[in-house]
Amino acid sequence: MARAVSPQKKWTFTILAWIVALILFFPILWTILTAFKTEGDAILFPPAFLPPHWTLENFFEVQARSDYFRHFFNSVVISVGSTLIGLLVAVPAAWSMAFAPTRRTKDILMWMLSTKMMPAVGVLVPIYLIFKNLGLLDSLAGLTGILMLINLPIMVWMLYTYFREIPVDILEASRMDGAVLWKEIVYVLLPMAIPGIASTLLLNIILAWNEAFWTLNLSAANAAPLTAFIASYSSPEGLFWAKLSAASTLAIAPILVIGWFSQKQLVRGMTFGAVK
Amino acid sequence: MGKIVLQGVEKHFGDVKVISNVDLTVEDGAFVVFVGPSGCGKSTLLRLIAGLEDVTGGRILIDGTDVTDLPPMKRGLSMVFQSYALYPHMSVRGNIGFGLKMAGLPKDEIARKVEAAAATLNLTQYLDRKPRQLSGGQRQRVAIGRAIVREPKGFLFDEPLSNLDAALRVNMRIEIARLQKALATTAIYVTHDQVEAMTMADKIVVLNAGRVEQVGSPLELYDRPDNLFVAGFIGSPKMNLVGGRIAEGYGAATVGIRPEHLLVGREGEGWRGAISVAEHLGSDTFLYVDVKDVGLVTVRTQGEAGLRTGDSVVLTPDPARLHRFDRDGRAIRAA
Amino acid sequence: MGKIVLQGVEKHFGDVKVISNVDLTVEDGAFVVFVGPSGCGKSTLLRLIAGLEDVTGGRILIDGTDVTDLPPMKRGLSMVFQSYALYPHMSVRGNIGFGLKMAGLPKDEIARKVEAAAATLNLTQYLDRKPRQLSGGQRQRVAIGRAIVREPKGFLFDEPLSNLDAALRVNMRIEIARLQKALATTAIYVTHDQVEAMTMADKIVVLNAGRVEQVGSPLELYDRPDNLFVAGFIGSPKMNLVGGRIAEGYGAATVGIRPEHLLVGREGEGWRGAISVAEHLGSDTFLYVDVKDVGLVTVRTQGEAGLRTGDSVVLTPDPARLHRFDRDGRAIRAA
Amino acid sequence: MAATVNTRRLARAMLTPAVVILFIWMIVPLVLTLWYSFQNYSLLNPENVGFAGWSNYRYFLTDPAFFQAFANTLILTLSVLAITVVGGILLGLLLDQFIYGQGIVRILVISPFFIMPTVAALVWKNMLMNPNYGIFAWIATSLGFQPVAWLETYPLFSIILIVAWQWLPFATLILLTALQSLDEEQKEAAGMDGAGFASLFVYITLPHLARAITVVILIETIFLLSVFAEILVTTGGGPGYATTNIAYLIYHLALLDYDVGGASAGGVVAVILANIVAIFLVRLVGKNLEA
Amino acid sequence: ETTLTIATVNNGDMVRMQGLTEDFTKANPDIKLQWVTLEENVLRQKVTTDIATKGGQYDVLTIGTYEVPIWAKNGWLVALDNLGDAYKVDDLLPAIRGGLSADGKLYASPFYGESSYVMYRKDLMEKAGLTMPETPTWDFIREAAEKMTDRANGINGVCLRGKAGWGENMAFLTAMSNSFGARWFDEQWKPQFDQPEWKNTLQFYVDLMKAAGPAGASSNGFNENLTLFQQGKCGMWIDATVAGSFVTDPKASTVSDKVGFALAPDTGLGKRGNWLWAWSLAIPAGSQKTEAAEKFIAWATGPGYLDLVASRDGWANVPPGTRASLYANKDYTSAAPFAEMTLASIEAADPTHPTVKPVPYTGVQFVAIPEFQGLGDTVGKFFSAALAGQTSVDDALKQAQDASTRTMTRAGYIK
Ligand SMILES: Nc1ncnc2c1ncn2[C@@H]1O[C@H](COP(=O)(O)OP(=O)(O)OP(=O)(O)O)[C@@H](O)[C@H]1O
Ligand SMILES: Nc1ncnc2c1ncn2[C@@H]1O[C@H](COP(=O)(O)OP(=O)(O)OP(=O)(O)O)[C@@H](O)[C@H]1O
Ligand SMILES: [Mg+2]
Ligand SMILES: [Mg+2]
Repeated sequence: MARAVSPQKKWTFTILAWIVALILFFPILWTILTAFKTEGDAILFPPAFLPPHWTLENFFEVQARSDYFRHFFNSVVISVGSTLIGLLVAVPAAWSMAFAPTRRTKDILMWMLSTKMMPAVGVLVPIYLIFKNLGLLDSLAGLTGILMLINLPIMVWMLYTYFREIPVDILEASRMDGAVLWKEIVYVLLPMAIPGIASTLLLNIILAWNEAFWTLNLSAANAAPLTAFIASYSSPEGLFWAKLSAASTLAIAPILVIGWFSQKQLVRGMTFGAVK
Repeated sequence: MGKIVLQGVEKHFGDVKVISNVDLTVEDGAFVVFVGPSGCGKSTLLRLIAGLEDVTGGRILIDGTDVTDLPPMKRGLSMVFQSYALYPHMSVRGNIGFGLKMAGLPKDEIARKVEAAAATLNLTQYLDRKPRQLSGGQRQRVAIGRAIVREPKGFLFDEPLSNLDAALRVNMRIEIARLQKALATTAIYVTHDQVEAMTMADKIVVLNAGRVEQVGSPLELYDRPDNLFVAGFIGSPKMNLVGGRIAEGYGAATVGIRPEHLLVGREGEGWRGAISVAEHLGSDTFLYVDVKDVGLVTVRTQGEAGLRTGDSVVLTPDPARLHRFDRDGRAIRAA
Repeated sequence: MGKIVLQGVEKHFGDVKVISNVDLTVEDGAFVVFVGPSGCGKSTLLRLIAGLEDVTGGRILIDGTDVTDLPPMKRGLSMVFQSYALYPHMSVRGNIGFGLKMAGLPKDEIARKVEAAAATLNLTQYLDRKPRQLSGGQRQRVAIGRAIVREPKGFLFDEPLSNLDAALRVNMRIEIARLQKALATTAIYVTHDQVEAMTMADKIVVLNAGRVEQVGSPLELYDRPDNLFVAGFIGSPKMNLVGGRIAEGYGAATVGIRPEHLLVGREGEGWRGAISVAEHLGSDTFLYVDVKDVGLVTVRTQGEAGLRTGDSVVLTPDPARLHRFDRDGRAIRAA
Repeated sequence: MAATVNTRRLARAMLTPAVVILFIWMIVPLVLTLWYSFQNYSLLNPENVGFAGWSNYRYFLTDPAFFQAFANTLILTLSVLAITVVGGILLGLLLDQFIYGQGIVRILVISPFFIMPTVAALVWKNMLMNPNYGIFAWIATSLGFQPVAWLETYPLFSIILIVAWQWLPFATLILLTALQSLDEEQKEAAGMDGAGFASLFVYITLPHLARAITVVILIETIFLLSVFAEILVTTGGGPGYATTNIAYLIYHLALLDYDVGGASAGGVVAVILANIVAIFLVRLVGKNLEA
Repeated sequence: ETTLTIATVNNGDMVRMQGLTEDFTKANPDIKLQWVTLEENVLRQKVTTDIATKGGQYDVLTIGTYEVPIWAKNGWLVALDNLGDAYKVDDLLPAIRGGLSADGKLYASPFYGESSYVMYRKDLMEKAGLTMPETPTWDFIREAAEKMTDRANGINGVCLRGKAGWGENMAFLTAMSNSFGARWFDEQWKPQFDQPEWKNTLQFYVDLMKAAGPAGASSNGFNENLTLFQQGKCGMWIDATVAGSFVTDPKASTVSDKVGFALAPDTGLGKRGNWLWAWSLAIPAGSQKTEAAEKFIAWATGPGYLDLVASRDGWANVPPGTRASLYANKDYTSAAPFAEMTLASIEAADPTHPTVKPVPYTGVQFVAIPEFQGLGDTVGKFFSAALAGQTSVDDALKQAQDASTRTMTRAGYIK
């Protein structure tokens, strides 16, 4: 489309963009590189950019010390689980707000967001007691539930904005074709909103994956996710940089990989809706 | 199957009365066209019949059953949306077959019916494409296919051809008319295209500001409009309407004469005026003649009349084709 | 001011050649209409002239200056987009005045000009509304207002009336033509509407697959099409094209006769056939007559001819109005 | 908009589960918090329990740190919002251009959002900002400057920088996608109208982004009001109260003092303040949500 | 079969224990061990929440000398009377044992103990023309620090904790204040920050750091200083004895062969500026698995464990600071150059009488009352602000005094 961009401009933008991108990415790159250094090399000054002695020792040690895969499994279960259950609740809610709005729809949306404003530390003790009494402490079910609850407002919000971009008359067409509500949602709405749903899913998985307050405080041994894994490497006595970096690399790797793979989807998804 | 009756139907949006007290009977198997100016409520009325909106007052009967409170899927009608509203994620096959799938038909029966419909609409080779891979005309045909495959009690068409170019429009118009006759299904068709309305309808319903102005066959409306609104609305170019002394001469408050019913001469009795604009279409010429006491009068002559802007001409109305209206705009009929 | 010249203009999208070697001169103050089937390159050509796309080859001159490499804002043209492309967050006033503001005019002068343009277009009472609060026709007029207020060297219109209903279309058509004459600004106008093309153009450019097929005044094209493509494209209903033995009888590979140039009789010499469909428009009747050896022939008769489906008729072509084409589709002209 | 009685009835039924569970999720802790906020209840001192009247509120609100914490919360939130929105727009504009390796660049820019807050804070504190062996110090010394002790000299600014780094990708992502949905023809029309790059941005692009900016602001605000992991890891709220915000103050009460009563009072106050901010925000940007 | 859930802190010795689990489970096939290893702050907040709400998630807790007396008083811990003969309770160092006992009963068994001492660079000391005495005074430290400082070459005379936090700068400063004759509270629980002893302490600290401390000291904690020292950027460092093994480890330290040790400094008032801490294992009251937990604790903190580690990883890696017998062991003292000084430091601390003037509390570098965590954190912020130069020493002390009065009043200590 439109007029061609001059090569000079292309290169200017390319160089500028790469510089900015590398600066923003640098702390992560540094973490990843540090994971392959020895503890001594990790704190060299002036810093050694590439590991002077490449080593996988940190990774082995981390795995030997705390079972990465168990934490990984727990993280996957609670973040994916909470996101899927959240979707189950959020899709109908977003459907009604997008396609049958009332005067109060905007208020309900704002109210939903405001439920996220309660500072988590302030309610830790009450929630802990409730969890204890329900036998949910240190259980995947409990963590899944609480993550679902704290992310639900954002999920409803995003889905709502995506759904609003979908032409109502296609849904009406399905009603004329004899589709009852759940069929309308399953066969028509959801497939059309796939990009939006994908980005909502991803965002929620990221938020759930990185949620560190509840997952840390409500889990012990059985349900501990990767946030607890990380917490066992930050600031022990002694040098810990390389090990922390290795643990961090392991903890963010899955989400980074998912993020990278779905980057296109994410961008397309948001283009499709969110914010026009 | 498929008699649709509206009894005193009303629709308000908030304070705005969009449809007021419409009574209408659409006979089984009839092809009824709704026409009217933009915003007069055509689409709204169609959506009320479909069940996509609630009526504010009145009842809707289909084959004698009161369906006023039934949701769309229970009314047994199918609809072609102005915007097609195809399912973008389904193939043509999926789009056409969706209604049948919802009705729970067995797979092979769906396949058979979809293929039959596709054959009728010349879509067979596109069955596996997605809507975005189709041209406008093909999409249109898919929308129609989706409506016909279900063999519903009635079709509702909302300006289905408005997005097509002239050539495609003519073809589709003929095809739809043929199909509707073949299936003998009741059809309600909304359009703002004069030619479509005149050529397709058994009956035309002229709407204005949410009211029915006149119901009748195309030629009835053309030849005997009930009132000034219908007279002005049906026919293109528009009927010339003249008031004042000339109308009084005919014993009416207003007289109307269609552009094609004015004879043009150089000399003689009649309305004398100068041609202010002449539009040459090749097949016809539209003359806009400035007549004293009357204003700009449109005249349609066949072919190239050899007349040019500025020429002085005399217009003679065909008295048999003259329409007379009283002070309230109602037609005065010879007893 | 405003002579636009294209010299050997070419445009490729990747491997696809969308415009091939177009030479064209648009005289200062002329009204030129581009017509052609969908996808033939009309919009692309317009966008090349506007500077919204780069040419692949050739040059574009405006008033003798080579503008080929100038960006849009330096070419001094204004454009009405097919989709209006109004600024959704600005009021009508803001939309119309935006170009003037960009040109750095003082506030009060902008206000004056915007109000004058709005008055011309009957938009005065909507000046403070946002585009989404306007009906289609009003939006269209805002888009036109935005183009005219700047008094550019030339107007570019891309199917500006395609989204309007019949009545509005006729009004706007007349208004645009009037304005263009009053301002004496060069205009290039893309449309697929026959009536618009015939009535508005000083010159029509017929495009086909990126090439210019013929350039001429509307009646030239109607009366003397250069080739089969133009013959078939100009005129509605479409010219009847007949090949085979009948054409040979006229010393041609194909002969063409327009529906309005066929005489219909019950008896006599000519092409005998049966009416398969009759469409009554009130003012005219279109007959589709099934003629042996020829196929379906379209005939247009005035008024209600009293003919019905199934009647047997004889069609006599007007020999003076017959068009003859050779094997390559080129017109054979009497020397 | 089509909403028949049938659909509306269905709609209400479909909205109910979300509203009900969110309501429970809101009301149960809220009621408990309210209840505790009027109790003397310290986890570590089980004997001293009983009705406390307003004393918890008095204690919280008269905390010498309270006003500074409130101010810090606002400064932190607003600064990060400003940085991420402005930066997000600029980055969005940049990434919207033709760039060689666009996909990779985008991934790199988005990545910081994937990092856990604790890890991000640790990395910044020790690997970047440390005045003795951090990268910034190394850059400074290489350029012949005295290294800056970021967390000591500009503590709040440092926290803002870290948090902004984490949220910039989110803003960029949303704004970039919004930019991509800007109608090409509108830009062309403005070009025909004679708008240059700056005018195009001010009059066309920015208004188009209004809704996206609103979404960014609302979602970020929620998270920014409760930032505390980053503070805990880097400065522990100090030096002085320089980096103590409301969330950290409550953390202090709840998990250092184990003063459930005081923390609950703090929680109630925070909810009230957050809602005031929210109402203010909705006034400010809410109308962008419509239409 | 019983499963024990053990909450531990992520320190090296604890992590090593985790690796040796097999030795225990082989001997006790009916007991399974499940580890929850966490960073100190997170561990404390989880364990405290759990025990206070009787959540019952953990069977063995790792807690410090700060928690033990408070929790024991609340009746939250099981007294450890049944650890068996092999445990040899009398072998525990008296200072450590005292810190973990209440009413004469042991409530937590020390896993490793530590104090603090001076670590210094022998080469730099020599260059400065000084010799470190075994028992330095603060004045000597100041003189040495100033002489060693060579900022152009990135050498700071002394590295001390500055990061706000009750376990960070306040641990150091409280211990230091003891040697200056200061105390947190008088016998009536009245805060003492308005007294000259505190002013002396803080002024000395701030001046010293200004003259000879590293840049950005107010955000340095144990780890930051450790790194600095290992990088050769500190002439002296006064911190936990456990650091001795890190700074002498040639794999991590660039100065491993140049480190000397000395007791924490004093001012001649009879108390030194060293602290006492022990990470210890305890059993929450109400646990259903007390018996198994006791077995585990006896194994993990008994003398046999030291031998086990020694046989596996060498004597240098044995958890230090809990048993007298260890320091009597020649193998150990020769493998650990810092051993002697560690023992001396531990013995120089007295948690039950930490200060020169009498006080109503126990604890060397902390005050063993529940309010201390929060209060210590707040005061720590003021002091770190003073260090950063953002407030004056006087203002910082005044703020500390006000905050302490406020807290103690609310908690009901001050009537
Ligand atoms: N949801 C609504 N709320 C308020 N007014 C509405 C609503 N929907 C339609 N209207 C109004 O109802 C009137 C009739 O609308 P309708 O769509 O039926 O017109 P139409 O006859 O189909 O026009 P067109 O030919 O332009 O499609 C219009 O004036 C419109 O503004
Ligand atoms: N960016 C593009 N890349 C590739 N092909 C293109 C592009 N833009 C247009 N085309 C092709 O160029 C041809 C001409 O397009 P153009 O839009 O000029 O047609 P048009 O004559 O305006 O048709 P219509 O009447 O449907 O508007 C079409 O076949 C179209 O598919
Ligand atoms: Mg309509
Ligand atoms: Mg086009």
